[in-house]
Formats: sequence, C-alpha cells, structure tokens
Amino acid sequence: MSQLSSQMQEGPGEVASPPGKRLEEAVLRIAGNSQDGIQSIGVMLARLAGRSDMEVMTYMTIPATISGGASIFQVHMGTGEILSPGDDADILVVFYQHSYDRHLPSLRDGGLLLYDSSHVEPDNEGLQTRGIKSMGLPITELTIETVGGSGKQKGKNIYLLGLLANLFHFDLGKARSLVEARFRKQGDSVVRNALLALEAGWAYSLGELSSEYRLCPAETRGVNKVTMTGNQALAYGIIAAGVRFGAGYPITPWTDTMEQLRQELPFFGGTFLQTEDELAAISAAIGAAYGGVVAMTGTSGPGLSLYSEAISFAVMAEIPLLIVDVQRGGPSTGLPTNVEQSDLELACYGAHGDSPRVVMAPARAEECFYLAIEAVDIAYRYSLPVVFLSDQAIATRIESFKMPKPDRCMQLIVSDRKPRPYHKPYPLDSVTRHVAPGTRLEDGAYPHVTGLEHDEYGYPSVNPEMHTAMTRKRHKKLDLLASELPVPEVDGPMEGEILIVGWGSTEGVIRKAVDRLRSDVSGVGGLHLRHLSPLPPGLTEIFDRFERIYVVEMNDGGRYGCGQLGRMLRMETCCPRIQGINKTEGLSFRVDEIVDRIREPRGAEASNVRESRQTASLSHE
Amino acid sequence: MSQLSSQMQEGPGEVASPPGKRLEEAVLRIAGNSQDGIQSIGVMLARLAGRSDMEVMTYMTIPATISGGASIFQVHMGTGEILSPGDDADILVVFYQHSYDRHLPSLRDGGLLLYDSSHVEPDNEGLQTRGIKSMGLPITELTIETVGGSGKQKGKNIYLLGLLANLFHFDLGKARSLVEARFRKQGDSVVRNALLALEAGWAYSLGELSSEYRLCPAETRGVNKVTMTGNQALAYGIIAAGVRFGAGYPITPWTDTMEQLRQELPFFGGTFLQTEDELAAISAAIGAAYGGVVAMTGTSGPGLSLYSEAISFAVMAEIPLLIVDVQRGGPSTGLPTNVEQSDLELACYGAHGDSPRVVMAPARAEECFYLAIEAVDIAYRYSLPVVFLSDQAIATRIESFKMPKPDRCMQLIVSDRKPRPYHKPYPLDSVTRHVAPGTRLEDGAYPHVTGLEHDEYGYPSVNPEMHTAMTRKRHKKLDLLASELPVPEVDGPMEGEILIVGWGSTEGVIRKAVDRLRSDVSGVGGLHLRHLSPLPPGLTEIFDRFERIYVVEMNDGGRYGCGQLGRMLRMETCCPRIQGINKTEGLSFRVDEIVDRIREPRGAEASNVRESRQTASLSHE
Amino acid sequence: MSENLGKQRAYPMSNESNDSETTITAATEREVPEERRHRLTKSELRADRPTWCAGCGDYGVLAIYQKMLEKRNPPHEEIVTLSGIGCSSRFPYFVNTYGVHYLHGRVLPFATGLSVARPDLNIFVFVGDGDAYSIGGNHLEHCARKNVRMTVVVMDNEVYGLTKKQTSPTSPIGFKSKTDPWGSQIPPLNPIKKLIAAGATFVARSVASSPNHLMSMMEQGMDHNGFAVIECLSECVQFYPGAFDDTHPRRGGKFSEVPADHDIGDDAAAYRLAEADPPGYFGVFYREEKTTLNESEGERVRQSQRRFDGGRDSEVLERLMERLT
Amino acid sequence: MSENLGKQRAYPMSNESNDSETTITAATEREVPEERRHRLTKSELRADRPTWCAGCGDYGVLAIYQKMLEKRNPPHEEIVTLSGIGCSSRFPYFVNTYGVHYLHGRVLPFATGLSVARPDLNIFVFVGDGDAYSIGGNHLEHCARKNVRMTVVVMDNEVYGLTKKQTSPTSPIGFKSKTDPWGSQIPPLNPIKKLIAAGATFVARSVASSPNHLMSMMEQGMDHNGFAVIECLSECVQFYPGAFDDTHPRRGGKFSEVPADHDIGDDAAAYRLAEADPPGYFGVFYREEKTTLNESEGERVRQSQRRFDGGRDSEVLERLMERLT
Ligand SMILES: Cc1ncc(C[n+]2csc(CCOP(=O)(O)OP(=O)(O)O)c2C)c(N)n1
Ligand SMILES: Cc1ncc(C[n+]2csc(CCOP(=O)(O)OP(=O)(O)O)c2C)c(N)n1
Ligand code: SF4
Ligand code: SF4
Ligand SMILES: [Mg+2]
Ligand SMILES: [Mg+2]
Repeated sequence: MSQLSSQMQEGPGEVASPPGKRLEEAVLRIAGNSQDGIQSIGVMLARLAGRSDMEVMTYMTIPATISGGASIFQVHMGTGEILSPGDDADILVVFYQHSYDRHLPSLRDGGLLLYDSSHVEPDNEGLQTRGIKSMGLPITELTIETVGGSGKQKGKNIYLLGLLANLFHFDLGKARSLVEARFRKQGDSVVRNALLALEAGWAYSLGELSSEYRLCPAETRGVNKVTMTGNQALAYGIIAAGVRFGAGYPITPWTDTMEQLRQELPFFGGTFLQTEDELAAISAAIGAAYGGVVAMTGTSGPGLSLYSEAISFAVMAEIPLLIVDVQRGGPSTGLPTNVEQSDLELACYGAHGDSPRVVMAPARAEECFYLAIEAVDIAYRYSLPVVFLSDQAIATRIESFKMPKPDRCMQLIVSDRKPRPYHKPYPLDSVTRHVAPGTRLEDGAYPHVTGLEHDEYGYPSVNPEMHTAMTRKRHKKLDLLASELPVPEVDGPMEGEILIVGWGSTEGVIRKAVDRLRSDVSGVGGLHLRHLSPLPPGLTEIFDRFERIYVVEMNDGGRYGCGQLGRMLRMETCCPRIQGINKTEGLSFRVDEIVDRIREPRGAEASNVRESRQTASLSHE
Repeated sequence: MSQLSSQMQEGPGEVASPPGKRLEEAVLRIAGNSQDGIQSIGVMLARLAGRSDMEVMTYMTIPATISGGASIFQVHMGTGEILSPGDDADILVVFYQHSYDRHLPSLRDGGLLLYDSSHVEPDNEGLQTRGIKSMGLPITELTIETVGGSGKQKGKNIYLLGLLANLFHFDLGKARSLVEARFRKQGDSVVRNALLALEAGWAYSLGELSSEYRLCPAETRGVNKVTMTGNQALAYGIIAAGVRFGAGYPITPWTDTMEQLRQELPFFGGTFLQTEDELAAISAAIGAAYGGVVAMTGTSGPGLSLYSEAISFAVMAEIPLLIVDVQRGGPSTGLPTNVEQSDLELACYGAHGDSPRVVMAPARAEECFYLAIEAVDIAYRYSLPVVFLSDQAIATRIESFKMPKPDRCMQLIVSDRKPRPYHKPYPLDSVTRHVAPGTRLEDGAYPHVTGLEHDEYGYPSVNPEMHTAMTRKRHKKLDLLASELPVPEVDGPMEGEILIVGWGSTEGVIRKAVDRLRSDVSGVGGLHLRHLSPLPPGLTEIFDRFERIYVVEMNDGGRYGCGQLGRMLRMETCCPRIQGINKTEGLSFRVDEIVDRIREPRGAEASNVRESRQTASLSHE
Repeated sequence: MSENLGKQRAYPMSNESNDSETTITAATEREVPEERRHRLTKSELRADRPTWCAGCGDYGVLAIYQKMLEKRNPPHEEIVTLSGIGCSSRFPYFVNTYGVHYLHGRVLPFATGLSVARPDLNIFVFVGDGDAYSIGGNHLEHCARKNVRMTVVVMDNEVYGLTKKQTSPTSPIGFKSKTDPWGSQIPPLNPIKKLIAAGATFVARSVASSPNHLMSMMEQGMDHNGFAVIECLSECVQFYPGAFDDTHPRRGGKFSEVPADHDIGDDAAAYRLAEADPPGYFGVFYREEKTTLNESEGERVRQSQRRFDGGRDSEVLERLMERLT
Repeated sequence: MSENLGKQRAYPMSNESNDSETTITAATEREVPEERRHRLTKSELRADRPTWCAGCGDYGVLAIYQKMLEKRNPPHEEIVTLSGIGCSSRFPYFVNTYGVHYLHGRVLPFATGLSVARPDLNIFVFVGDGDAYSIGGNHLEHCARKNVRMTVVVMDNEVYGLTKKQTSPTSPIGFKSKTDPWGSQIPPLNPIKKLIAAGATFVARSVASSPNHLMSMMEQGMDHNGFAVIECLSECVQFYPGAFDDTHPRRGGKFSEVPADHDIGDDAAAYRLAEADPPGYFGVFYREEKTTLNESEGERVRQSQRRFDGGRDSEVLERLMERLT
C-alpha cells in the first residue's frame, strides 16, 4: 500500500519549484462502467504520468461479457520504482453509486474521494470517521455543458482526465498532445470536442486540494520513457528478437499482441497470419521456421493445450520456435479475462514422449521486451522450442520503462543460404543447425526433417542405440543451457529465516512484501525466477541457507502444500521446507496477503490464501 | 533368463506319465520375416500352451514399414509364474540366414537351434563351442511337399507349429482345433491344407530331441485360462467396466483395441465410433458421458497430446471419462511400433490450468482387464477423467491368465433418470453427481455444464471465492482418492538396502531382477505402482526404510538422474536417494540390464542403461 | 489384483440388474402420450437475462428458439441446448433446458456422441461463424456426411464477436477488422456450398431479423430426421453493424426467398443457387432423407444383440472370452 | 535485465547487417538464368528405396514426380517435398529433395507457413486420403480458400494403409474394413466437390496407373500460381486391391476424361461433373487465376515498408515505440 501522506516531503529545494508538499507516489482508482471509457482515461493518464517522468503501473478489470459492465482502472504512479499496481487507493474516483459501494473499502483511511455528484450520494459520516476527504463533481453535467449532449459519454472521461491532470500538476500541453493523438483518426470535430472537455476539466477549481497532490520530480528525469502494456512490450520484443513470421488464432488475453504483430511485422518485411485454428497456427510457424525465417506463435491456455502435438514435433525435429502463452484463469475456458499462473506444468510437460523444451517467464512489461529477445536467442542457440509464459496481469497492465535502444538490442537472425559441401543436421556431439531449403548442397544429398526418430542425417531410424543417443541429446541441450545460466540473485541477505520465491507478474508485490517483512523478521530474501525449465543452477544451495521457503503463485496449492513451481522446486531440490502461498481468485496478490500469510503460518495443507470452508473437507455424497 | 537344463526335474511321480526329464519353463524365439506368418504361429503356440495349462508370455517385434521385413516372435511358457517374455532363448528357430546371424547371440549356451535347411547354413564349430545343439529342417521343402506350391508361404508356419507342438508334447487334438478355428472363415480347403501341414510337422521325426523338451504339468492344472494380448484384455476390461460408448481414431498400437470394441460393444448394446480425428473422438466420448452413458476414448502418444484441451474441459466440468493411452516411442511420431513409458508427464500434467486427474497403469495383460474396471469405477466415484496408461509391450504381448468371471466382476453403471425435485450438480462439499438429460427436474430449473468456472448450479461465475473453492474441490478429489488407496505392498522385506520401483509393463522383469539380486544383496525389495496420480499413501515411509531407491523406467534419465516417475517420486517424497535405471531403446528391459546396473552403480547422471558416448557431452558446434 | 475387484469397488449408483438403461437403440419415435405432456410455456424456458449487447441479432434467434419450443412442445427434460465458444455460444445460459457450453469448435463431435448414445433427445446446437467454419470446419463436414441427428443453427455475424473484431471465414473482402485493418483480402467461405458438398441432408438459410422465416426454417430443421443446418445471419451491432442491411427491405435491402421452382432434392441446383450475389437467397436449399448415423449404429446394435439372443451382458462377455481359452 | 541483452546473447549466426534475407516478397518469378541450371537428372532425385508393398500404386506417383522434376528442371535446392503421416506420406524419403515428414493431418498449415515465408520455393505436398480428408480436412478447405501457392497430391487409396485397413472418408459404402467388418455404411466424401466448394483454384483428378495423364495433371498443378490439388487414385494392393479396376480399360474399366466442352472456369459445372457415378471423370475440373495469399501478404509488406521508406529495422522499431512515450 502506498502511504500517501506519511511520505509527503518538501520539494528538493529547487528555486523554481512552487511551494507546497509533494508526493512520492499515489495510487488512483477510477471505478465506473466499461462503457464510460474508464480504460481509455486510465491509459492516457498512465501515459501522461510516463511522459512526466513518473514510474507507472496500472491494473484494470474487464467485464466478462461483451456488452460491458462494472469496470475499474487503477494507476499507481510515482517517482521511485513502482513495483505493483498498488493494493489500496490513495484517491478513488467513482462514477456511480454501485462503484462507490463496491470500491470505497479499497480507499485507504485518510484518502481522497472524488465522485460524480449527479449519480453518487456518499455517506459523509462514514467518510469522516475514516478521515477521508471527499469532493463531489458534477462530471456528467459539466461535460454536457461543455461538449453538448451527443458527445456526453465520450466527453466525460476526457473531462475527468483534465481534472486529474490538474490535480497532479501534470503539464497541460502534454495532455493535449495525447488527446489529439488519441482522436486524430476520428476527425477534427471530435478532436475539438475532446480538447474542449479536457480543458474544462483542467479549469475546474480544486480549491484547497489544488496543492496537495503534486508529485515529486522523478529521479529519472530526462530519461526517455515508454508507457505501454505488457502485451505491447511483448510485440515489440518479438520484433526486436528478430522474429519475421508469426501465426496465431485470436484468444483473450493474447489477442492484442497478435493484432499488433499482424499490423506491424510487415514494416519489417515480416508477416503474421491469422489461421483457422491453433493447430494450424503452430504448424505454420514451424513451417516458416523450417524455411529459415525466425518464427513464433502465440495463444492463451486452451491454445497451448492444442499446441501439444506440434510442440512434440518441434522438440523431435529440433526446430527453433518461440511459443507465447499469455496465461489466464483455467482449466478449460475458465476465467478468460482473469489472471492465473496455472499453465506452468503444461508448458514444461505437455507433450507426449520425452519432450524437453525451455520455459521462461517475464516479471514485468519491460521484461516482455527483453526476455522475448533472450527466448529467441535460446531457441536458436539450442535449436528447440521455447515457451514464453506471460500472464493476463502483465499483458494488460501498463508500465513505464526506459525506452529500449533498438540499435543496441535488436537481434537479426538470418539464415545463411550460401552453398555448402554437405549437411548433417543432427550431429550427436553438437547442437543441431538446420539449413533452409534454397541452400545448395554440393554433395547433392538433401536432408529430411521428420517427427520419426532419425539418425544424424535426419533419416528415420529404429536403431535402439540411435534412439537412446538422440533422446539424450535432446535432454542434454537443457543441461547445457542450465549450466550456462547464472545463479539467480537473492534480493536481500544471502541467508536467513525466510526466502520468498516467485515467478511472473508477482515480482513487484513480492518485493514489497519482502521490504515490509524486513521490519520485523531478520533475514528475509526474495528470489524471482525467469527461467523455469531448465531451472537455473544453485537453487539447492540457496534454499539450504534459509529456514523457511515460500513459493508465491497464482495457482492451486495442490497436494504438497505448494503450487506448480513449488512442486517443481521440490523435485529440483528435494527440499521439504517449501511451502506455497497460493491464490486462485483470478486476481493478483495484494502485498498484505503475502505478508499476513508469512506472519501467521498455517499448516502446509492450507496454502491457499483463502481456503474455502465448504471444500475444507470433501466427501462422497 | 530361464535356465532350461539346470531346472530339469523328474515328473511328479504320476504313474501314467512317460519317463524322461521335464522342464519348468522354456523360452522359444522364432525369427524370420513378418510375411512368413511368424506372428500367427507364435499366437497359436501361445494359445496352445495356455490350453495346456501353461503360463505364457510373449514378445514380438513388428517391422516399421507396412511391406514387412525381419520379425521375431518369442514365447516364454512354463508351469510356474511367468513374469517376462524372457531374456535369452532356450530354443531358437530361424527361417533365413539373416535371422540366424542376427539372433544366434540371443540363444543361450547349451540351447537348441532349429533352422530351415533350405535357407540357413550354420557355423557348426561356433555352435559346438557354445554347447548348442542344432537340427536342420527342410521346412520349406517339406511344406511344399505336403500342401503344394501355392499354399507354401501359408503352410510353412503351420508345419512348424506341428513340429513344435510335438517337441513340447502338447496335445495334437488341441492344436488341431486351434488351427481349425483360425482358418474356418477361409473355407474348407484352406482348413484341410492347414491340417495337412500341421500333422506333417507333428509327424516329423525329432530323434533324440523328442524326449528332451517335455514341460512339467502345470500347478494350475484344471484352471480355466484365457490367452490373449494386453490390448484384447483391455477391450474386455472396458466392456466389463460398464463402458457402453467409445470413440477413437486409429493409431498404433492402440488400434486393435479400438477395432475390437467397434465390433464387440454392439453385443452389449453399446457403440464405438471411428471419428475424423482425436479431437472429435474425445469430444464424442465426453458428449456420451454427459448423456449418462459410460464412455471412453483411446489413443497412443500423439493422440493424447491432442486430447489435452478436452481433458481440461472434463476436469472443469467434472465429467467421468476413461481415457486410454497405449504408449509408444516418442516424442512426436517417434517409434510407432516400439515400446516406451514416456507419456507419464503428459498424462499427469498435460492440460492448461489446474487440471487434476487420475492416472493409472497396468503391469500385465490380466491387469488391463481388472484395472480398466477400477479406472471406470474411480471415474464415477470422483466424477473426473482417468487416464489409463498401457504401453506397446503390454498391448502386443500375449499372456495366459485365469479366465475372469464376468458374472462376478462385471460392473454396470446406469444413469438414473427418474424425476427429481431439483439438482445441484457441483456442490462444494461433496463429490459431483451429474444428472443426464431426460431426467425431469420438478423445480423446472435445468442445469448447465460448462468449461467456464461456475457456481454450484453450473452457472458461470467470476466470483473470486467461488473459483478458489471450485479449484480446491477439483484438487481435493485426488486427495480423497489417495486417502482411500491402500499403502502399496513391497515385494520382499519391509526394509533393507535396495528398493526397486517400477510401473507398467516392466513388472515381471523387475520381479525377476529382485529375485536374482537376493542371492547376493541383503534386503532387496520391489515396489510396483499402479496408481501414478495421485500416488498411493506411505511412499515416504517405505523409501525411508531403504538405502538405495532405484526407479526402473523406459524413458530418459532426465536432469535429476531419474525418469518421469522417478521425478514425480522426488516431488512426492523429497527423497534425494532416488536413482533412475532408464532405457530408451524402444525395447523392453532385460533382467540382466537391471541387475548389472544395480551391482555396478554409476553416477546419478548416467542413469540410462547405455549412455551414448557421443552425447555424453554436448557442445555448441 | 483380484477378479472380484469390479464388484467390490462398484460405483454407488451401479445397478445389479441388467436392464441397462444405457442400451443404445435406433432413433426412437419422439412422440409421447399427450397426457404426459405438460405444455411448455415460454416463461419456463426463460433463464438468465442475455448478456449480449443491446440490438445484437442473437436476441432474435433466442426468441424464435423459445417460441418454437413452446409451439412444438417437446418434453422439457428431453431438450438439450449445446454450444461452442463465442458471443452466440453463450446461448445455452439464456434458455432453461439442459445445456452445455463446450469448447471452441468442438461441439459438433460432442453432439455426435450425445446423439448416438442418446437418440431419444432433441439436440440443438448454436454456434458462431468462427466456431462452425474456422476452428470447427472439419467436424461440420464430417457430421454432415455422417448425417448425425441434430439441429444446428450457425449464428453468422461475419466477424469474431467475443474476441472483439477479427476477420472470420465469412467476413467479406474489404471488411476492416483488427487483424485486417486494411480490409480483408481473402474470399469468404460460402457455407451453403460447403454444406451441400459435404453431403448435409438439410441446408437452409435465414436471417435473425426475419422471425417468421427463421421460425419456419428452425421448425423444418427440428423435423428433419438427420443433420439439419440453418445458416442464420445475425448482426453484430458492436463490430459489424449494418452487415445485413441488404437483406432488409426496410433498410433498402431485399429478402429473396429460394425460388418456388427450385428442386430441393438436387444438390447441384442448390449449389448453383448458393452462387447468387449477396445477400443471396433465403429458405431451404437442400433436403434429402437418408439413413442417419443413429439409425445405422442402432441397426448394428440390434443385429449384434440378436447373435446372443438376449443373453445377460456377463454371459455374452464370457462367451466372447471363451474363444480365447 | 539489461537493455543490451539481445546483443550480448546474440545467436552465433546472427548478422549485423540489415540486408535481411528473411524479407518476404511476393511470389517471385521462378525462372533462373539458364547458365545456373545444371540439368536435374532422375538419378540425382533418387533416394532411399521405397518401403511400399510391391504393386502399391504409390510407386507410380513417385515415378511421375521424379520424371516431372527432371523434365521441368527447377533448381534442385528449391524443391521441397512435404508430407503428413501415412504410407503415401513416406514419400519424401524416396525422393532426394529437401523433405519434411510432418504430423498427421497438419502438413498443409506447415506448407502455408513455409510458402508465405519463402515464396521462392517449389512446394509439393503428398498426403493420403485419411490425412487430407479426415484429420486434415479443415486445413485443406482453408488453404484452398486462401489460395496458398503450392501443389498438393492426395494419394487416395480409399482406405487407411499405414494403420492397416480402417475405413477412410473416401471408402465406398459396403467396403469391409477392420472398423467396419460388416461394410461401411457412411456415404464417402466427394473430394472434388469439397475442393470446389471450398474455393480451390485448381482441382484435378487422376489415377496412379495412368502415368501420362498424371504427369499432365502434375505439370499443370505445378504451373498453377496458387493452390493446386490433384486427387490421385492410388491402389493399396494390400488392403483394398482392385479398388480402381473400374478406371482401367485393361481390367474391364473405363477411363473417361473430362469432356472437352467442360468449362473449367465454371465451378457449378465442375460440381455437376463431379456427381458422375464411379469411377467418374479424370482431368482438370476447375481452374481459376486468383490473387494468392503469397501475393496479398507480399503486397502488404511492400506497402508497409514504403511507409518507412527503407529505414533500418532498428530505426523503424524506434519510431514505432516513440508513439508510446
Ligand atoms: C481453443 C480456443 N481458441 C480460441 C478461443 C477464443 N475465442 C473465443 S470465441 C472465438 C471466436 C468468436 O467468433 P464466432 O465463433 O464467430 O462467435 P461470435 O462471438 O461472433 O458469436 C474465439 C476465437 C477459445 N475460446 N478457444
Ligand atoms: C495424430 C495422429 N493420429 C493418428 C495417427 C495414426 N495414423 C498414421 S497414418 C494414418 C492414416 C493413414 O491413412 P491415409 O492418410 O489414407 O494414408 P495411407 O496410409 O492410406 O497412404 C493414421 C490414422 C498418427 N500418426 N497421428
Ligand atoms: S459483440 Fe456483437 S455478437 Fe457479441 S453480443 Fe455484442 S453485438 Fe452481439
Ligand atoms: S499397405 Fe497399401 S498403401 Fe501401404 S504400402 Fe502397402 S499397398 Fe501401399
Ligand atoms: Mg461470429
Ligand atoms: Mg489412404
């Protein structure tokens, strides 16, 4: 939880800066209906903060039905490192009574409530008890006044954007240019109306509030920042990784990465195909990769299941391929718009036969960019499929991070099609290198690629020793990779009482929990894993140095009191002290859920943050 | 290895029995081309032995191409318990020089060689050094003589059958009736020719050999026995389990179970459909199960991968379903006609989301029958999908076992469609019971079944607590089952130096290895698991009592020096003393491979019985 | 491992008797005695309020389905409403019958298993164009060829609704979706041609905005003994508004019924009729009485059971296994 | 996590320059200067001895493929022979070209990816009837509709060969397989109708036992700029001997070529022609010149690249990301 008032401080003594208190960070939650453009105002606010040198992380909920419904957008911005979208809000904006009723509990004591006075009647007494300041704004009415009745719905959120920009002392010019860019395509009159609404909001008198929510100047002032969702960062990372062919089928929350690649890969001479289904998507990607073009496919949960057979082919034929899975709530159709980290086992084991492959997971949007580059690099260095496990939280939240430098990190992987004397695709003693069709082989013997077991030339073989050797070789690539990975770094002391292990989108909350626990526990460390298969070296030694090991995951606590990574770590380290902290609510962890669970440890059985009383014991009827 | 001569003994003193030595068991290998009807003579010989109260186990190799090629059939028969198809042969029959060259090493010293003198020229000196007796038979010529040129190919194997029946002192009448049944459909003249060949073979003078290969009377004399392959036993088990709907798509080695079910389920009022692909097969089975008809689907490796998405649905919707996977060599198309146990991880983890399901594996053909019944029972008791992992070795080998008593073991599961006041399909506190369409619900509210997360009535729910509770519930069913399973029994002492753990078709060789090791190691136990997920209770305690734990599997030794079950056991028990004995040659274990590996332990890294030198270390080129 | 295992572990619901209700019989007469029939009312068929966007064409299909069920009055508990995944596929939640919301593209095989195992049910399937023609295209073809008894309504909005505007196999050339912002370039699939070529025995075309016509198509589909498909245009007001204005006289379009002289038994004629420029014809393009899969499999069961003339299952199994002694 | 990571970990083969050879261009002219062309000989195309049964029809298809390649003489390294799984699909091992033996039913999407990524190659696909019409039926349809450039030969023996005699979608009614020992009851799929309805732009029919005819079909298929399918009857002597005797004049059958007056641009006429009783007609049923997927995607690349007129990839990426500062 960000502590708004407790962390107020004076400006850093610059002469030019106006007087008044400044905040290090603020969590703002806007609650309304998805039709109100909640998402669009949130995105613009996040980008405005990013352009104002802030760190940003956002969070939103999407109604499960297409026709819309209640929705929130939360923006956490600040001048230090922002690790999570925030637990409780410092400022809450509510459009409707239902938004007020549902979200008031998430406003911290002493926070600020802004509400649309045309729709909301707050309980002023209750607010006072909790020390909450409140301010009613006739948002709807003022917007109608400004832009006229027809533009009402559209204008409302822009009006609020102006008002909030003023509240946080952002630059009006930057806000204007964002709004202009947003509506440019819809024509001049729309832009005009939007700017009208923005400025009207900006001009609204905030009274005494006007000096209270000024944010500190950022540490990273002057650093060029981008502000985008994890899915956008992933799309750019895929491009930067050198991928020039992609194929996929729409599925939430993967879809927008796919849409972006479809639109932007052609700028790089590449192509992205929407196929008839996932079986075709991964097969097309394997076909392109065979053709010497760096290829990827992406999906979410159900699609990864459908990929299984083809993944097994890519393992057998040793085809380099990037496979993205943006995880969502499962199993089956599950909770398509909610977050979960429950595809890990599938990613590691989901294909018949001995099918070793690499699995990696980014911890934040920025890593979606850089880790995609690393994933493709690994796919080519070891000639195998790499599964990249993002999740709905990373995919949809907006973060600001330092603008990558494409001229320094862009990877170009070009298949060399110069003639060669001969080619042996599957040597037993070194990593496979494929040669793409179009390459003349001077000995005139062209190789095969097959899903059957084969000899070093790719020709089918049922020779017992050959199968043993080839199976070993495919496994050894993982051993080789593991040996080349660095021992992961522990955040905190190298030994102590508690080690909190995590993967994926929970990194920020875990780091905050580690910080929070440091106040009363000696020796708390955090360990966040990006490489999940193979796991990096040194884990056994690290675990040996801590008394209690907690593995924080958004999946079920399973049979051993820990979740999917926890169980893999049990297998890796044989360490019986691993306990899970698990959550399967379709929502990200809150910092306090982790902290509380560690302060009041329960039996290993009850590793889920909230154990349902009804299923505590299950019986035959 | 069966020791033919060392175990010779006198007849049990019955007056009527002719004089001479008797064998407890014999391993016979016939080597030729698949076109010679090798398989068919082997099957008839196995059945003849079964009818003669022998225990039998067979083994054969199938050429990888449809046009045929070298093939062997091995029959191990005897009067005690027969645990494996045998390592080395006591008697070798070879049709061609290539069969001779390739298989002579598998004939034990002191054994008997029979060869077709029209095609084979043995190295008599070499034979003598090894104490091998040999006898040339003009099989081809004699058959031509007997049944005429045109029936030549067909007759050759029947001629040999007669000869061998005589050698082992089987009953000619029983042999005749088998041959008659085999050829009945092809018309009288074919039967006549076959009987001619059989009797000609029988009449061939064996000289001094005639009294040497008489088998002991069986302990189980008088017990009614069936002799069949694991796939046949599985088909009958599926029927006995109460399954009345099946759907599948052809794939080796699953196909013949499917063909049998397609032909025989209608006798029981059931139906088996050949679908357009595996996705349709499992979906059709789920549809029928939803309709209240006990249903199954089956496949081999690649098909199980394709089932993943639908398995995840069956988990979510809690549909009882039997899913058979007859494993073969993988990954991908792999080694379709060879054995491997490498689909275990897929069976346990291969579906997106938290998808707990039950996984079981039979150890022998007889268990294919009884375990199928148990699997369906579990599917219904816990309302979930059960994966039944057979393998190519069990599927194709012939075993004789006590005729099951259908009137005592047949399971009938009938959906009760009497009207009910109301129905709540997914209660949180007890196991799900579905009600099939056609059942009138008096409150008029009909339930939904969905792949979305849902509430107790099956209605979609994104409620965070509901998802937690339902996810827990689906996991808890496995906990409940595990708590109801018996602690598995150790074959041998309850503590000691060595415990050999296995699963699936390797049971017999492991038991033989345990027997063999007992001679020089104190405290050797065997543990064979049928329940693989959830694992049965008590394993940690059992492992604690042994110094070294070996897990014998036909899959790769992986990253922790053990295979797929070994790794699951590491996860289950956190026992670091688990070592793997692994083989990925597409062939079953030999007893000596296990024994040798335990007598000369190597580093944990090298768990494969034969480590390829080339891949011992792998490098980037 | 005991031979008694099956019995020992018998499932609580299992039944000692051999009067297995699971016996598969050929498509049975669906008529039930009148006195058993409580007349279904629309309100009994109403379930959750649809979550579709206001104005979505799918409301029209739902209303007609409920109206038709009310009119045709099958036993309530024998109606099963199935779907895949998509906006349209949320259908089962909005009607109070046995309902299954299965996987994207796979509901037809699910329905096949259900239909063959339970020929006594009235099975209706509602799917979108993406579900039926993209990911599920193969199953549609094989169900048609096998003539599995069920009624399928494809709610074709020519776009992916639920995933928010991607190109579907029926999106016309030039349609601007998020995956083809420059306009789709691929010729759309012609569902009628596809179905006729696949051997479907009942193929009709309608539009959600013409309730009477749709009602007639759905009734005929329900009456058809076999695999009946109704390709029903249903507007997605969110992502492809106005897509079917050309079928709507009030919006300047034209609703052309299949010409009266069309021979619905001639598949090549039906194929040619399906060539008409958009918006094309509406009505029944093709109908044929053919053995259903349900009938041929039912006949197989009858013939097989005759061989053991009424033996108990356990006796039959014993006799089969005896061949292997 | 460093921003230099990509570069630090650069793949050994990666290339500093931006002259990416992976650039996708529209279908390029396949002609290469005569001097570059060493004339391909049949012996250079010969690979492993086929493992098919003696007498299998597939030998005939292989011989014609090799003969055609020899005659048409494309650069050896630009020929790719692809297949699925089945007896027929062992094809790539028996011809010495770049070859892929992919998964059962999925080789067409594999070929789609390859064809779009590498429009410079000559792609040939050989699959069986089970592979193409059963498990792979949907991909065939969508490849046809999208008009992906490649030549597909379906070696139709009307049975599953490799898995030893199960019913295939083209097995005729009454065919006795191991899954229908009493004779199949399901009407077979008509591949020609299916392909035409799906929008395939080149549809032909031949038989492995008529080498000259097959050669002509395959040459025309190779020349077709788009998705060309040749449905080629090829006898399985093991499991369905004599299946195509009726096409063979010497075995009392009749080989009827597509009538000279057939309009190959009229899909409804082609559809009607495909109705003929077995053994039906042989020849080209339908042909149409249409934009290929390769062309439309290539055009998209050209137009998109124009927007950044020739900027290096890293500059283009920078400019795209700048929109999100
Ligand atoms: C295996 C799988 N792939 C993709 C999806 C995502 N998905 C859900 S609905 C849908 C398509 C929706 O289009 P359509 O079938 O036309 O239905 P509509 O929403 O238009 O009614 C897709 C791609 C999924 N749920 N499962
Ligand atoms: C996913 C999958 N399912 C099933 C199989 C088994 N299988 C191999 S080939 C084949 C069908 C062979 O028939 P067809 O395609 O007609 O080829 P043919 O052998 O007749 O040439 C099948 C079902 C497989 N390899 N993979
Ligand atoms: S998005 Fe389209 S199809 Fe979906 S409910 Fe809204 S209008 Fe209907
Ligand atoms: S089984 Fe049939 S298709 Fe296969 S190789 Fe033999 S003849 Fe040819
Ligand atoms: Mg649609
Ligand atoms: Mg075939």
